[in-house]
Amino acid sequence: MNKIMLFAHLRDEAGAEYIELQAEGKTVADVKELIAEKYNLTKLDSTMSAINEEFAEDDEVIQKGDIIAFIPPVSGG
Amino acid sequence: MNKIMLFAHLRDEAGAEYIELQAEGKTVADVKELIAEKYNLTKLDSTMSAINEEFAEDDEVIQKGDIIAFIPPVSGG
Amino acid sequence: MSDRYSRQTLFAPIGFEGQRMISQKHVLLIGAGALGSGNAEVLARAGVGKLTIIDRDYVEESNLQRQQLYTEQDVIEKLPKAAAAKKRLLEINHELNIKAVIGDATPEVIEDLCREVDLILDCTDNFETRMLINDASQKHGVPWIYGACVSSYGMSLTIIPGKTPCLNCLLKKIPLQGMTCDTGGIIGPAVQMVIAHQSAEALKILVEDWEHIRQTFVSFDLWNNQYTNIKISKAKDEGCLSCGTTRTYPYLQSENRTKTAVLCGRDTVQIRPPHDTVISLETLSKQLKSLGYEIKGNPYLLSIEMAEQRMVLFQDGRALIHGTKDITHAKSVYQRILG
Amino acid sequence: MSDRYSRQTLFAPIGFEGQRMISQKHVLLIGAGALGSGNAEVLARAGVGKLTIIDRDYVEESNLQRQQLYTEQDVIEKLPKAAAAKKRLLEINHELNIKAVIGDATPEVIEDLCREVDLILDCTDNFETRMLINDASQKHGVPWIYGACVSSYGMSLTIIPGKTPCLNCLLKKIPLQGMTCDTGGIIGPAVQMVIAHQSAEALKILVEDWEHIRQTFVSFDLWNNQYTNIKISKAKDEGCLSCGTTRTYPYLQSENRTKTAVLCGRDTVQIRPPHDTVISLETLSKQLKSLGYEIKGNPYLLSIEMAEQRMVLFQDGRALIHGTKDITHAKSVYQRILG
Repeated sequence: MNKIMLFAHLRDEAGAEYIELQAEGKTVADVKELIAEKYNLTKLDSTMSAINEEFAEDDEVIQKGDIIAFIPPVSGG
Repeated sequence: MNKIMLFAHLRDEAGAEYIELQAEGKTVADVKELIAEKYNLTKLDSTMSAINEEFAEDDEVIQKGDIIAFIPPVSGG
Repeated sequence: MSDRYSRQTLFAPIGFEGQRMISQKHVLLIGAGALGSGNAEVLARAGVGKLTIIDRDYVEESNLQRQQLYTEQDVIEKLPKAAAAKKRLLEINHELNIKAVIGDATPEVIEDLCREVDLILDCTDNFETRMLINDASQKHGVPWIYGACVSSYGMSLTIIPGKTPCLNCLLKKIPLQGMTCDTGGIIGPAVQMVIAHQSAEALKILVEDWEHIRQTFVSFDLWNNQYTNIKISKAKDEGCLSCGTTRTYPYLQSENRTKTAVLCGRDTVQIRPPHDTVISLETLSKQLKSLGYEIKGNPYLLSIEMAEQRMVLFQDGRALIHGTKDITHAKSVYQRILG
Repeated sequence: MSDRYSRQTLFAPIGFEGQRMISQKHVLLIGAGALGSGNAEVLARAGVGKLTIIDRDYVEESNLQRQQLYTEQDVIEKLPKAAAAKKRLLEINHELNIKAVIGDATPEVIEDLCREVDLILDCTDNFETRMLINDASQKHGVPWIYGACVSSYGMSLTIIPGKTPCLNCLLKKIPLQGMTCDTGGIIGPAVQMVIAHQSAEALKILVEDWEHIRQTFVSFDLWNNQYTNIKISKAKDEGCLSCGTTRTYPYLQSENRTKTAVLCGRDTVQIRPPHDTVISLETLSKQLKSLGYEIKGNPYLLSIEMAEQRMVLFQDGRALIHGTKDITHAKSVYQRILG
């Protein structure tokens, strides 16, 4: 299983700080699509992604036990 | 080996963010004594200790791989 | 005032030499809202040599909850933020050299200033200006510090040309509808937290302590007790048009900027985003309604009633701001909602 | 001012109901230095019902580098900090009910106020007062929030009687010579960071959102990019004399407090710590010399020249403060060096 950490509006939309998912072998983009559908998460296309606290591109492949984080950039200031 | 994280004046005195030490089986108090001598660290008696990000008493025994942190409380405000 | 900086020179990584450097540096602050006023105060108290502050808005009642340089009197006088900030900063530190620029942070204004500043602090409320700062920073070799917050959530990133990835490496394109304080609300502590991170990095840059620069994208949620550092060195993209091997600085080009036009004979400004886009009117409508805005709409457009203006927003991001002929103000209204 | 808190009521965990609660709460701020002035400003802007601010000092030039409510004019007028803070806070929010108490935070003063306040914010510079706050908090069932900073380092802990461990559980005794801003220096961003944490927790307590209270001891170093959360639930000690099953509230007892006495016929105050202690005069002397103090000494005592006083410090922690008859001021001088 993989832990998917959610921040900002994604956290509010999912109603949870993280979700668990079998993501091994999938790409970051796959996971985005999957959770967008399952949890009705929005604006994932402009959300930054990290694997194990390191920045990750959309085509990166997830390994067993990896922790993924989705961090939506915000505008306010 | 165990990693000993140092904060505030301890970090300055040791000249390093952390030190590595074989601390398995030793108590927190033992480690304090050891590093006080070896690195000339001061005021360790009033320093808070944590093992693996959890508060630890002086008599707690350190296990293999545990990460210890010494956090000196400061007064300024 | 010889004792003034004693507690700061006592701090070894600054010391007397660092203090001398701080006093000779020029910082450009873009935006004098919550982050702008807070960062300006920290830097003014720290004794920075010169501050240039750009802002296009005036002080409003709803600003007082979190924008730390302003008072009720500034609201009554409808003072421009840059001017109100300057007034208060000089009461704090009369030795400071402060330049208040009341207006829009256009490519021309920013590029001009890049020739004389040592650091740009991003305190804006929209990504268009941030991407513009990012390009200008790379073109002129000036470090900048991204900061943003909404609700109890915030983030920051330090960008040093030639050393770190840039914001365009990380985001690739301008995020549409990034959450703003006008759509998600904001609490003062989240503002303070971003200011703490931005101003700490600013001091490191001013004393040229490059090895202590934070190498991560930091984000936090104070209400939910989250704090995360993402390592970003891998994100550096040699194909990036802002900082890669072949650079076009896309966000300095006018075709990549929001277009505005006053509509003849009508008290209306038209705003067009630079690229084709599809806004989810349904989602936005729900969001704005829950915030108390009066919204009418159909599948093609939303009509949003505001205090002094009415905004009609089309699905492709085009908008009409009724009730003003002031382009800068209209853009400000638009970006407050759409980020 | 109906629009004033709109961005805060938009934040769902506060909302209109939370705003109403905030406006009916009374917060006691102990200390109006860097943390005190900053927290006061956040809470004033957030619309807290009543603020009581206790401080024994007046505004000095060296405060301006980081204490955000004060101006050069306050230094010239040598205004007491509590009074200067009140003046500025009313310019920001005239609806606020602010009580300024100019004097020492004694057990009597704090216990009296505990009967009417909803929260105590620790903004002091010494552990004696903190332990006193800790005991009063437990005795009267009032939450308090510890905060402290020095150099680029800081920490905070939220203490809810009956729910979390207390500071006495964690520290067991008063740390001697905790680093202070006068011995370690301090940068503004570290102050802002502690304020962000304290004021966020304060808002949670004011809106009674107990489940979001941070359950960790947080500490950070902004210059060295460290941030750590230590879980503390295990630290709850049933034998603790402040919060355990048998309580004596030791720090409310006069025998556990610093003793002061004006020496007859001499412009001198004597200060005695409550317990036998051994101060490393050699270490302290080195530290103070590197800070530019003029120090003389022998193995038994140090003589420290200050701007307006001379302090003679003995190995057992006893001190003579020459050049003043003001007990409160003398204690302030002593605790600034010894914490």
